[in-house]
Amino acid sequence: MPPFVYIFLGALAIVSALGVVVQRNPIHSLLSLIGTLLTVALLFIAEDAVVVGFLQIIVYAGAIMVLFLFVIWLLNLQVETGPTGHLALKIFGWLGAALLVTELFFILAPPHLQVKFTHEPAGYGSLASLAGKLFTDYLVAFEVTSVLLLAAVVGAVALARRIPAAEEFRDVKEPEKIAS
Amino acid sequence: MIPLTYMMSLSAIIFAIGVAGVIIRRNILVMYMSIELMLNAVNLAFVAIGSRLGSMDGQVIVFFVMTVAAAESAVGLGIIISSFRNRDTVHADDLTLMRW
Amino acid sequence: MTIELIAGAIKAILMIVLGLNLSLFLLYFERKGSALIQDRIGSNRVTITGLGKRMGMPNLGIINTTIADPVKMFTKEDFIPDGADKFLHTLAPFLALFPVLITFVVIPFGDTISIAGHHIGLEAANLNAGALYLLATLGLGVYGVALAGWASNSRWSLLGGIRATAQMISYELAMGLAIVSVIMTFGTLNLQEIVRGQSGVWFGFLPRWGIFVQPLAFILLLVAGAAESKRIPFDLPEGESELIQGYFTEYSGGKQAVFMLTDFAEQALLAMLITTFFLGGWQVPWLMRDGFHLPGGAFLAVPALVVSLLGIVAFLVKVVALCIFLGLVRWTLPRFRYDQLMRLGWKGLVPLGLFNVLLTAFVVVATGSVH
Amino acid sequence: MTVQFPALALILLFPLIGVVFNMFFGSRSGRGAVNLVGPGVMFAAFAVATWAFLTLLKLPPGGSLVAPLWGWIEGGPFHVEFGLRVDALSGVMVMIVTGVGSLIFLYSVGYMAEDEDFARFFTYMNLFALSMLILILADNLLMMFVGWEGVGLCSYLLIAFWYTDPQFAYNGRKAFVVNRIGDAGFLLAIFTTAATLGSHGVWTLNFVELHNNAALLGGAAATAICVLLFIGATGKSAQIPLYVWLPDAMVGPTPVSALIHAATMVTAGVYMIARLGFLFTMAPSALDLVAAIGAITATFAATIAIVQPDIKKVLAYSTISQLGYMFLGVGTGAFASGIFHVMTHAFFKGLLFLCAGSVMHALGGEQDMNKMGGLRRKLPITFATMFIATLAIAAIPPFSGYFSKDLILEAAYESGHTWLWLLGVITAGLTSFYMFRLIFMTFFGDSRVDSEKEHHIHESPPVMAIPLIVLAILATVGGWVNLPDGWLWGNAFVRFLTPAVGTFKPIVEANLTSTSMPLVASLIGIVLAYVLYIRLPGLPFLLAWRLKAPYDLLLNKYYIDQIYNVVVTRPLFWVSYYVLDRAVDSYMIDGAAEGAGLAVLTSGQVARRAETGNVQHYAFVYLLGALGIVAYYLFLVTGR
Repeated sequence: MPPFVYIFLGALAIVSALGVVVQRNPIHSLLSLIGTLLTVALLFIAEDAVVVGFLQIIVYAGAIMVLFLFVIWLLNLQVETGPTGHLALKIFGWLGAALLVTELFFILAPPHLQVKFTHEPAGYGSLASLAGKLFTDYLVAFEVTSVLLLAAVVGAVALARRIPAAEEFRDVKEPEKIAS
Repeated sequence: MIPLTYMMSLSAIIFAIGVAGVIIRRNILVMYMSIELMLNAVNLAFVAIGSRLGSMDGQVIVFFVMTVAAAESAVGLGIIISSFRNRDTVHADDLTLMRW
Repeated sequence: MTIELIAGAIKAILMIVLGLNLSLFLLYFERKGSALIQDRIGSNRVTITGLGKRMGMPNLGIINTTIADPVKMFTKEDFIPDGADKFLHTLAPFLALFPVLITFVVIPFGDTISIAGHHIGLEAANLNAGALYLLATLGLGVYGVALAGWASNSRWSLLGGIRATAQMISYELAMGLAIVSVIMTFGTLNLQEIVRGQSGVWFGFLPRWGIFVQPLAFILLLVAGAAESKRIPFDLPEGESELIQGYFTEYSGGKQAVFMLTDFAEQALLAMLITTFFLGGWQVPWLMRDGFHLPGGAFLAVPALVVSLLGIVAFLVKVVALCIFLGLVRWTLPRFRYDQLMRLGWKGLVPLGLFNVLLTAFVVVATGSVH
Repeated sequence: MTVQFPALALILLFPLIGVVFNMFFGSRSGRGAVNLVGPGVMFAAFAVATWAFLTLLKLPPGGSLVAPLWGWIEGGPFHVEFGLRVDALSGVMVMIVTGVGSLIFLYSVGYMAEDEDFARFFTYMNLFALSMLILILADNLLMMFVGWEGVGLCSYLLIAFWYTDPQFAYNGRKAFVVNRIGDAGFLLAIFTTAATLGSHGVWTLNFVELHNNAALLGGAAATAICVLLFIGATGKSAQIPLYVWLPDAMVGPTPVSALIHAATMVTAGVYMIARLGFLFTMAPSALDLVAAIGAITATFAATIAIVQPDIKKVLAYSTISQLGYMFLGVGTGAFASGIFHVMTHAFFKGLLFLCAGSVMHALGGEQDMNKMGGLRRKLPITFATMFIATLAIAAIPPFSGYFSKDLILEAAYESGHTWLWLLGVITAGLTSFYMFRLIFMTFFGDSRVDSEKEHHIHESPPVMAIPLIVLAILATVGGWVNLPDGWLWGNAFVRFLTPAVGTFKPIVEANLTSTSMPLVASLIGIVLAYVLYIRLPGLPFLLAWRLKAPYDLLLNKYYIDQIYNVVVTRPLFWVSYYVLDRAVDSYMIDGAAEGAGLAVLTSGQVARRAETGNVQHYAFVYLLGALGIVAYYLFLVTGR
């Protein structure tokens, strides 16, 4: 794929990622995040990770993000009117992030990245090759993942379920009240 | 194929933006989205390096990361909902019951 | 290279236009077909010159539905409610339509055709991961309606949006499972390959179509697809008696037209999908590359180009027939209740789909081969 | 000759089944099942033991049966197996324990018939049997110690069986604590053995291997080990100075007294010394100590027994006295004679206790002999069997006690311990005196039973009577397995045991005087008892009044308990409370602990300010850490 596509997608990913962080409306943040996910998915496909790219769209953008959407609806979150965070944290957070990027740039400069490049084998990135890995080398992890998902389902239901007894703590806002 | 440095830099930038998002935004949901950003940045790095190594392992890891992210967001959002029910807020700086 | 690119572009545009035209046909069928079924006249007001009436023919309402209605819609005021998110409100209909349109490009509508030494496959994009692409774009369709519901700043819309989102997510699963079993049966993600896999006959007469291999998956895809396209009996999100118009209550004019177009396009897409997966796509029964091999040993030679064209025709015929069938369903069945809808999805279709996948896996492993 | 005999494990398995059954299902399954299982498993074990014993008899002398079960402790070169071994010595012991045990278990069914806690009782009893059999069948010191501790535990549990009475519970504790002192000695002996042998590169505690490598130990180490072992033995076998728990142990149910505190457990010390006889023969001074302590204990306890009014107390002191005999026997190097006395003692002392229990059963728990008398017509079986047992313990031929006691005293005389022999002879006279005093006070003369108990008196049910009769037969004929040289089969028992415990080499020739003296002393004792308690019943009271000081001294057991109280217990309590608790614990240990807590608290007060509860602060610190790590990595890869 021509480099300009990469650059365009990369720019789009960065801009939408920034959008996630800076937008005041959670829904807009979420849409930005979906945008990032889609561009990253396209980058995956460009990098011959076709199956994973489509899975990213199906699972991440198509399912997980809808879950976020539901939660935003459920909590009826509106545009944030006040400050979106503490000023000191904002300053130092951006500074820290900038420092992190700088450091990572230096680390990822090619001379230090000791990767032995090879050519991709035939069928690289196909469903068959992914499944071949999953069901041989990573079989145990794969099976354990199913248990993880089951646990997550049970956990999510248990957490989000409305327990009548918990209602009486609903109005407690101050920690002192609980402590006493 | 585009140089690896480009992909890694992109991954680093997205990751850093995610980090910044977690720290500067007090809305838990946005923090959560920022975490997803970080996960995606790492995924991107995996895929980029994997495709240059000709190894499927990177993609397999991405697959697992996605699965775990699905589980994590289900549970995490459940926590957010139940904490919102109890405290009527999604602001991280209001949820400080565990302080000294 | 260039010629392939150009051909691809042409095919894509062709396919999208085909989808939109099918939508128009469905719009017509929606009006007049329902009238036919419900024993009433239906739209009959607009004619160009009153020609048909003058000639003693009944007014078919073609002008009325295919020209007058869209024109009326696109010329109406484009209203954005107070307090709505203007950007998203405008974006939403296109966000809904876009995934459907780009899905059309992977549908194979004919066999490879040879023109001037160029072999051109009759599908806009011959993706190796076509089925995955399909699932991905279908999964994205949910955002249009969800954002439409949210951005309208209206309770009806929001409720409709929530309903639509939940419904689509739920039925996407069943749909995905149905498609997965088909993929397993044919052993490929490439839709063109899947269609090719359905060539030939069993027992000398029965076409090897997916519907005979995967009857359960066929029913699953039919039902889940109908629910996915939010048609009656699954039109809870826009249930008039409850939610006025559901998620596009606050839309008018062109944007509402786009939403309606999305609905019809989705229906057309569903018809194409079912055709591709279960009805042999462009396959004509008993027609090989060289001609008809009828049951009983009779052979009828047909030129290659005609064979290709016959394939395209067969594809269209199947799609239109399915569209009409779906319309019949739409005008025959009453609407579900929401809990019934969810129960059907999660307790009916998903377990069935899982069972079917399991069964398919067993059969595939047992026979040691795919198909 | 060593023969694999895996069935030995069954001997342990059966009591274990009994434990598990009675513990978990006993109270639910009812009295019938418990009464069946409790003694049943003992009879089963007895059957297996008999089988093993008969197999052993067929082997040439010095043969043994082994059943290595599994490796137990594997620590580098040091290894301990969980293995069972039956040679002549342990064969005899296992026969005694399972045989006499079975009879006492059977007796218990009748004795505990009215107790609510029968399931617990049989749980403990089965557990005791299991522990005792582990002790006996063990093929190494450590496993023996397991059994040793197990029987101590069961002894404690059974003494305090009726724990609702604080005094009973206290007595149980006392037994336990006193036993612990001895156990510490045993444990130290094991450590010393392992360490000393280990320093020579022999890492083992197995008896056979110990025997083969005993020469490596050297005299000093052997003496130390033997003294320590003997401390253990004094605790378990109630010798001076650790005998004080045994008289108090009589508060337990009488079958317990018969089984544990007369027939089996208290002889464990004797068994242990006999088992390790090869060590003791290497340490003559330790052996002399054993003999001396044994003889002194025998006389000492016998004098106390003379005046005790409590029937079980008399028997308790009698037990201590007889154990003294056994130690005298093994202490002179005639291990076989000690074990022989263990066997005959198990028969007649078990019988005596069971008879006492029968009397008490008849009298509704009465133990004071001043409130008995004239019972021989009302309890004919009990009287007859008890009389036989008394003849046996008084060493009247041809009853069993005669042969074993005679053998011990002969060994004492022949080994040159004339003073100890003299003490033994005196004790023989005292023994027959107090035993016939017991018989006369209980069964002869006028009835002094409380009037309301008078008409309740009844002979025990068959389930109790049968063990009495069987034991009476054994008490009569049990000694015949070892007749004096030249008679019939001669000293078959000693010959049988000799390969297992070694031979006894006399240095002084026995003569007619020395062999007849014990018998004479016994007869004098009987006549004296007859005179004092039948002919002149008022004379004992007159004597007690005229000789008040010695009488009180004896009645109060030489005030040993009081002396221990003042010398040992009180100072211990004082030190524990005022020094250890008040000073060391409260100020030093608590101070250190609380000081540490205070330090943590204070620093926590300061440091907790960092815990703002805001996740983002934590996340930021996390980021700083990540930055640091990445920076370090950066430094590593770039290097400059």
